[in-house]
Amino acid sequence: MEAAPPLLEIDGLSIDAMLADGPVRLVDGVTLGLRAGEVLGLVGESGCGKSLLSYSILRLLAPGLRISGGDIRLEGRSLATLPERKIRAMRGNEISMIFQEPMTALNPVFTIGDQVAEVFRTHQRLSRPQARAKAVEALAAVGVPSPEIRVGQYPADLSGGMRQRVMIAMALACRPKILIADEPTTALDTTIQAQILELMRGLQRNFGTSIVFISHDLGVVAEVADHVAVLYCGRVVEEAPVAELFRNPRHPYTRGLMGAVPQPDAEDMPDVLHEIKGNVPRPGHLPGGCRFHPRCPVARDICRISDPPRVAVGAQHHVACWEAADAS
Amino acid sequence: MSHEQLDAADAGPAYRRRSGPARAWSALHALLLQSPSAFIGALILVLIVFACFIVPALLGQDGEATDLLNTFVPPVWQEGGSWATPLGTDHLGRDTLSRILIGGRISLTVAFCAVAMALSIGLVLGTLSGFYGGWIDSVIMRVGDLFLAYPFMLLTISVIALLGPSLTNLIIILALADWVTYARTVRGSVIAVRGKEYVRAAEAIGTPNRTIIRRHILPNTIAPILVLATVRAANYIIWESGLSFLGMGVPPPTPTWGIMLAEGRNYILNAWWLVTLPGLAIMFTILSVNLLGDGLRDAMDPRLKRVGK
Amino acid sequence: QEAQLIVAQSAEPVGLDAARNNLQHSLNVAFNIQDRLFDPLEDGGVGPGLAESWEFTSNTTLKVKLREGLKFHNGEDVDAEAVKFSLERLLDPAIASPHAARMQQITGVRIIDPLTVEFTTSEPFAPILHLMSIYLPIVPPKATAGTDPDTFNRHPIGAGPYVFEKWDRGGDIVLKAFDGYWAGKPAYDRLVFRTIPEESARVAALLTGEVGLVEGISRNSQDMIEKSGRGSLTNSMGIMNYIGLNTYEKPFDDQRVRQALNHGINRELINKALFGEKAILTAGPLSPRTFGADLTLQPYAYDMEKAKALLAEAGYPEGFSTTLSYPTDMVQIQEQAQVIAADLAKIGVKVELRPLDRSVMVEQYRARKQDMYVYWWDDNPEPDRYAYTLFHSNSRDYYYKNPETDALLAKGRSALDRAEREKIYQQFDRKLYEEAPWVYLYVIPVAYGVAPDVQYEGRRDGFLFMRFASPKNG
Amino acid sequence: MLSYVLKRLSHTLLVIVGISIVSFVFLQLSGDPVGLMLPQDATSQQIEDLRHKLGLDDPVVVQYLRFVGNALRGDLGRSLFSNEPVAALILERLPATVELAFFSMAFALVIALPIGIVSALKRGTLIDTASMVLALFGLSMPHFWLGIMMIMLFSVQLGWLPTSGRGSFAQIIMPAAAMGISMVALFARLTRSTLLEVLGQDYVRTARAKGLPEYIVIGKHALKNAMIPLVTMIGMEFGLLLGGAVIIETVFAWPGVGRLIVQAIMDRDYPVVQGAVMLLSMIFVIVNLLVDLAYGWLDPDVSLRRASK
Amino acid sequence: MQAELLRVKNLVRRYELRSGLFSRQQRYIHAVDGVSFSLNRAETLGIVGESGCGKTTLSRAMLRLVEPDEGEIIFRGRDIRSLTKEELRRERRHMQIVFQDPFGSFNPRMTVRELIDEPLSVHSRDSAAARLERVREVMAKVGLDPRLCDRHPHEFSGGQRQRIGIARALVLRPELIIGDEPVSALDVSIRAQILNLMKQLQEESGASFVMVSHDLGAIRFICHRVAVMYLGRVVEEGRTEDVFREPLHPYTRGLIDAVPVPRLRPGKTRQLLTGEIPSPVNPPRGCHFHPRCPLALKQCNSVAPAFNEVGGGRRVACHLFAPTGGIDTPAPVPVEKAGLAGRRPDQH
Ligand SMILES: Nc1ncnc2c1ncn2[C@@H]1O[C@H](COP(=O)(O)OP(=O)(O)OP(=O)(O)O)[C@@H](O)[C@H]1O
Ligand SMILES: Nc1ncnc2c1ncn2[C@@H]1O[C@H](COP(=O)(O)OP(=O)(O)OP(=O)(O)O)[C@@H](O)[C@H]1O
Ligand SMILES: [Mg+2]
Ligand SMILES: [Mg+2]
Ligand code: NI
Repeated sequence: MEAAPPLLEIDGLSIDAMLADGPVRLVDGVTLGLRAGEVLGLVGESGCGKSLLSYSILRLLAPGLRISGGDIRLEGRSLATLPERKIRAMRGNEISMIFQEPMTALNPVFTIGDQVAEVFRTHQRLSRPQARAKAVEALAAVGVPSPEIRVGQYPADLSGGMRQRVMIAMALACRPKILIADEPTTALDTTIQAQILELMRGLQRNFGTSIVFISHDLGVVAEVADHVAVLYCGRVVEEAPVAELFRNPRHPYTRGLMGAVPQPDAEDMPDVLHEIKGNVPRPGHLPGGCRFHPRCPVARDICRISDPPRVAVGAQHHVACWEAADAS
Repeated sequence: MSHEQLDAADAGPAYRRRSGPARAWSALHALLLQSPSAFIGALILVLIVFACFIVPALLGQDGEATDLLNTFVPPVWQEGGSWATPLGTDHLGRDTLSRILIGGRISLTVAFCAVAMALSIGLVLGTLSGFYGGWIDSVIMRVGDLFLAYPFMLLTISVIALLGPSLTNLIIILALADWVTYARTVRGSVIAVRGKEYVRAAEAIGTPNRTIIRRHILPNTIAPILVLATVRAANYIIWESGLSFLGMGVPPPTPTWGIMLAEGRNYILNAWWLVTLPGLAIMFTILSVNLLGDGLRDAMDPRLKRVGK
Repeated sequence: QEAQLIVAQSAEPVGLDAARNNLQHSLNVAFNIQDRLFDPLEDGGVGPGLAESWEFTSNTTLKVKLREGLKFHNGEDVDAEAVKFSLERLLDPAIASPHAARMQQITGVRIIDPLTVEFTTSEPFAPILHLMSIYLPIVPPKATAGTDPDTFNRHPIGAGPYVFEKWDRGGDIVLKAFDGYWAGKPAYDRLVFRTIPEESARVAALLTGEVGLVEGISRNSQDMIEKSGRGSLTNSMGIMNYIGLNTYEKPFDDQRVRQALNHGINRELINKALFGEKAILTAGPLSPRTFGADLTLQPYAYDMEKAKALLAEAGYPEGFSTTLSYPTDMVQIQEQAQVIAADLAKIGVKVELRPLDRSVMVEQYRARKQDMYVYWWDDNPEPDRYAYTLFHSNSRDYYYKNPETDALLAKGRSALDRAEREKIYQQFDRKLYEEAPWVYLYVIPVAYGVAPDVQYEGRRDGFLFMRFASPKNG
Repeated sequence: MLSYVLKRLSHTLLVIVGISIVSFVFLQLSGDPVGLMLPQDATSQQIEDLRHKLGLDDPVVVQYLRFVGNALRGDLGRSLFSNEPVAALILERLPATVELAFFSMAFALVIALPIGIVSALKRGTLIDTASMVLALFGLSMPHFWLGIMMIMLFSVQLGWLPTSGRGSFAQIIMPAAAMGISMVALFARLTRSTLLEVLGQDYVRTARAKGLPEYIVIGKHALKNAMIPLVTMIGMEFGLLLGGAVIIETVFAWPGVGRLIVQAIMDRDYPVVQGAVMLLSMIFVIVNLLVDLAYGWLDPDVSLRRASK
Repeated sequence: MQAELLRVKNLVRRYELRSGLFSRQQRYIHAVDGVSFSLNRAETLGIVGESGCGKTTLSRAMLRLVEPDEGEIIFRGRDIRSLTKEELRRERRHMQIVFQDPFGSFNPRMTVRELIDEPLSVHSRDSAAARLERVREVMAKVGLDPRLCDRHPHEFSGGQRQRIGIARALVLRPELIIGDEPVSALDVSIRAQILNLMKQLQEESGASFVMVSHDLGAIRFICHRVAVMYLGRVVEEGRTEDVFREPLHPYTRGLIDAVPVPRLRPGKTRQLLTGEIPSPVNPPRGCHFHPRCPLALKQCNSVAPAFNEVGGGRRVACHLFAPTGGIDTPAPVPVEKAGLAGRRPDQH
């Protein structure tokens, strides 16, 4: 049922950290696709490589990290081999990004207006006043009240939610094809989070922006995403359209995550939460075989020895688990 | 045994608790890995300390013996040099080598004692200031401002003029002029540590203040202070030489590197070794101390760690 | 083309009025602006200055005749009126002249005619000519009286060879030649005094040709200048070093101990090693170049055995411990002190060195807190100038007192006959040679460096009378 | 902001009062100037008279209050030696001092900033190590020694620059360089470490994600933030330069305040020392006040941050 | 043994702000602004609210880790605020706190044993051996291997560290344990472990718990009763089940509605709150919530609503539920009936 080719393809991407005592693999053979106008949700616990994945798309990996395998393609063009100049022209223009921490992601010593206008000045080569006017428009578009005043303010004068709106305005300034949102609501209050999620949904609806939406909260991802990929220790363990995933989670980890979170609006509360035992292993100290096996309630011998293959278990539903592999 | 405990147990040798010298050695080893330049610095420093503190004792020299019949003997590799005085002699016929070694002992002692003294004052006042805040803090910090604003050179010169030049006075002055730097740093890190959750936790438990300072605050402020101390120690060696230049350092005949430079400067053209050699000694020492300090700083600064933790 | 001479000194003058300044660096400049009645000569005598001639009309009166037609820089006449004014001003407590004390013996000054004055002294006073040749600058009465003394100190006027032009504090003092000077306009049109405190920098400035004359160069730099071929040395001024002893206290109250110390220092070797044998060893309190020194005296010989024997005789067979203070503002003294301490250690006298800041040194000296101390005096041709000051109990009794010496010094002052006077001082010299209240050291040479294109002979008193300088080869 | 400024001003005032007391006490302790003012053969009556005339026989408190009262009227007294007004003496030399401080600072920054930036960007490479070691060399050479060496090389040997004095631009090069070189290491290392810290900040990543060219990311976003601690340091060092240039002033015969004061201390010229210390510390405090206000421009968040400190 | 362990009455804590540019008067942040509640033995009280509403300040003020400005804290029948420093220090053994940050709340230089032992060494006279025994016992209880007791905290994972924190709180067998967001720094998969552990320990030990969190799910899972805070004040309090099933205060309602809803559960109506949380320095007059309230009445912007009992142990601070209301105060009616649900903000 694969219709049009995806807008953005991540193909077997691996990322290594170059440590003193050798490279450590942090992201391992991730394959994902983002179709035009779609919201792709990425969930996973802290440290599973979500951010690295998103940075690698824009080639913003920190020094000491490098892409050690695989490819990233935008409309068929490989981004991994693009010269620095070209990729720079693409950043903030065709692909933009929002980060988790609205408090620190804005430069404290420049005004909001300056920082938003910078995007126009860089990519559209507008003059200073033109860029400023556009900045006001962009802020208004994301629901910042009285944007003419805000442009003259510094980030410190704004609340977290407001700053995140500024970040979004900045990211959307050039109407990018793809917006990568790396945990855009994690640092925000629940009521503000709901507002921002609403805004993101509006973007997708109104502009058809394709979004990669990253979160560690399955609930949040489920609210905005069309398609969800679950990451564990640098690997995609399950991937499916959102409804399918919730109806029919196939990976024990996915099932565990769903059961582990008490739902405040659930009809009744269990006495004991379903827990995933053990801890997330540290990169470089991963268990052999299936990475999840030490914590897996249904682990078998093969899980300890051998990596499960990625298998399709339904329309656009893929799982990497021996149980599912055997079943199909 | 549950799996998570297995994890911790398997975490690898680096995590295993060690004791005593093994631990010190592994710290050194870690330093070497973390920052080779710091290691080199430490190595040179150890060599210098050994040379200055052990060697002259072995040779039984004090660097003060004059020999007017053999003045301006060049180093041994130059024409007219002699093995009796491998690095030559000065205008009073004193042996340059033993003077450099003894001088190093004095210079290093001055630096070390001044650091120790300034650090103790700074540690006590900075801790009080940072921990108790309020008027104690205000008083200490205002006094500190005063010391900062009082031109250091003038302070030094006034005190020396007052007390006369001597090794002890020199140390006192350096400490007096510089305690503020330590106090401010200590205060800063005490305030930072004091704001840490684990200090709150100790308070919540009902741990008395004294215990909190001793057990929680001091151990966690000492690291940045040590880094500061290394760098300042290097400065003191330079300052000492500056004071000697103005005739306000350690009184002769005791040699210090500063005095040797100051005395030797008049012979730059006809006896180059008199100023060049102690100059090199200063340079190497300061270089190594700074390398060590920088390395320690980098090694202790989690932000600069190569491994994102 | 204007000829300019730049003179580098090691310290900046405090003020430029010779009547109110005492330090050599100040007087060096001031003397070029303000002239005196007489010119001091190298043998302790005086030559004519603003005065053309003079004579003692009695034991206590001196008549002085001025040159005719001389003007001050501001156009006032140099006349008897001016001389009287200048002396009275010097003695006026209001201007607190440091020289006033030295002129106390002058009790009167009388104008005989516009060009003749007569001085009266309270008693016969031999050093009067010499003192006036240095300490009594003649200043224009109207301008001086009409100016605030401090302003005058910064903008002095006189009848000297150079006219004051400007003084940038910390920087240059600029003078220009005075057409109306009695000995004719000096050779250099402009004279600049510059302060360069650091010796190496001073020497460097001479070697690069930036300055024409440098003051204050140590023995080592002297070698360097000579070797470089980019400068030469003037005749030396002398600095007479000595070690004072506190003869009021043990162990220095014993003459044998004092003599032992005199025997215990190897002056020859020090001279050779530190001064290239250019220093003059002294036997007694008077420098061999000073008028009245007994040249037959031989310096105490270096003799460790004798020194030890003398110490044992005095009851110190094992020697003793003591301190040696010295001021830090002269490098050479520091070096000597170290060597001296080493020498004395060999005869069992353990000396702790106490380098003192100049002012502390003075304070402790006055408070009689020193056991042994190194000090110096310049190698002045006139014996009264320092001998009276240092050894007469009227002026000081800090460390030594002896009625016999007092009597000799008083006699030396009032003996107007030169030959008789010489005998008195020789007697004094011998007396103190025996008594040894000091450890006698040497007169060390302090030369000036001169650029190749400058012609200048130095003076023993060290004063820079720059009218004697002239460009070479042109 | 205003209240912050007022508070800072009141601190400043407090410090200045403190300084006046300290310097007064110091000089009281350090001895009597009268002996030095009179010739060696002065009588004790003369000494007494002079003491009385100068008011030195009044009680200490009276002397202090007299000093403060006069100072408030802009009269810092007169030099005991030259009898000139202290304020004039100092102000006469201040321009030279400020000029030297300014040029050495400029020299240090012109060299240090590029070194710091390059080594931060090339962290851990040979360039980083080499430039830092190079900067350290500057730190390990005593001022006077460096100065003399420069004179020997650039004036005597090469004949490029005049040895000393003030007046032309050529004359300021060597003193400024000799003094600046020791600050190069300080500034370069600070630049490096703050820049490294800033480069790890989220907003730098944001700037890159916006597609800004690297020179804007570093030159605009990173540098402005990195300037903040640098400006503090510059303020402090500038203050030190004003009072601490004695040695350089001595070597290069630079007619600055430092030498004036040292001479005054040696001469026990109370009023000059006191006045100069007051003036210098006032300048120090004011410079630092200005630095703090400069934060307002660099860091819009400053008043907030201070308030929460 | 009386049932009530802790009663907080009208607790106030202000933070002073440096005064502004021209203002002479001192300005304050009213971080906790007149909070009252009580806690029975063996009961768990949840305190929820958004960032900056004063949860942390409240939990610390209860233990006098920050000094309250006003109010009473009756703990075990004594007013904590009247204790001297030394008495308070001794009283601390009965009340313990678990911190949010499992990384920052341990001195990195101490071993796990030293950490857990610290309260014992401060408060008990037991021998070192007896204390060690107790440490091991508690470690085992919270699911840590006692053999790891000589390790340093950085050698443990976040979840394990939070277990250390709990062990440290439990080791003195306190009667009151306060958890300030004890799970919000933990990974989703670990969070469940700790929540289960805390619930189990609370039931076993019979201690009372105060659990502070912004995580509604966690609160609902663990707590018997819950208090909802908004800008320093409690706006609603009641049994957890009641509050979640039928939130009365419009803010509580908005808070619950803000919980993200997976798309597969469509049709559920939600009421998104608009606007930002106002600054606590300058809170709105009257009811703090009124500028964001979809149901605000006339008097809401001038009169602060009283904190009224509305039956069933439930209290609400809202004019909509004032018991004997003024003219336009509706009677306390269930929310659905009031037609609240499904209203859009723009209709208001
Ligand atoms: N510069 C780096 N050098 C080495 N390791 C790194 C670096 N940056 C990240 N890592 C490691 O890579 C792993 C994945 O990091 P990443 O930031 O992608 O996680 P994440 O899924 O975004 O987690 P979170 O939810 O905490 O943001 C982590 O274990 C982290 O420690
Ligand atoms: N030490 C302090 N000084 C000044 N204001 C403070 C201080 N501590 C807290 N505040 C302020 O008091 C208010 C309440 O803070 P508190 O930390 O109690 O909130 P919280 O509900 O715990 O928030 P969070 O969910 O962010 O932890 C906040 O506005 C905060 O800025
Ligand atoms: Mg992340
Ligand atoms: Mg909190
Ligand atoms: Ni197990």
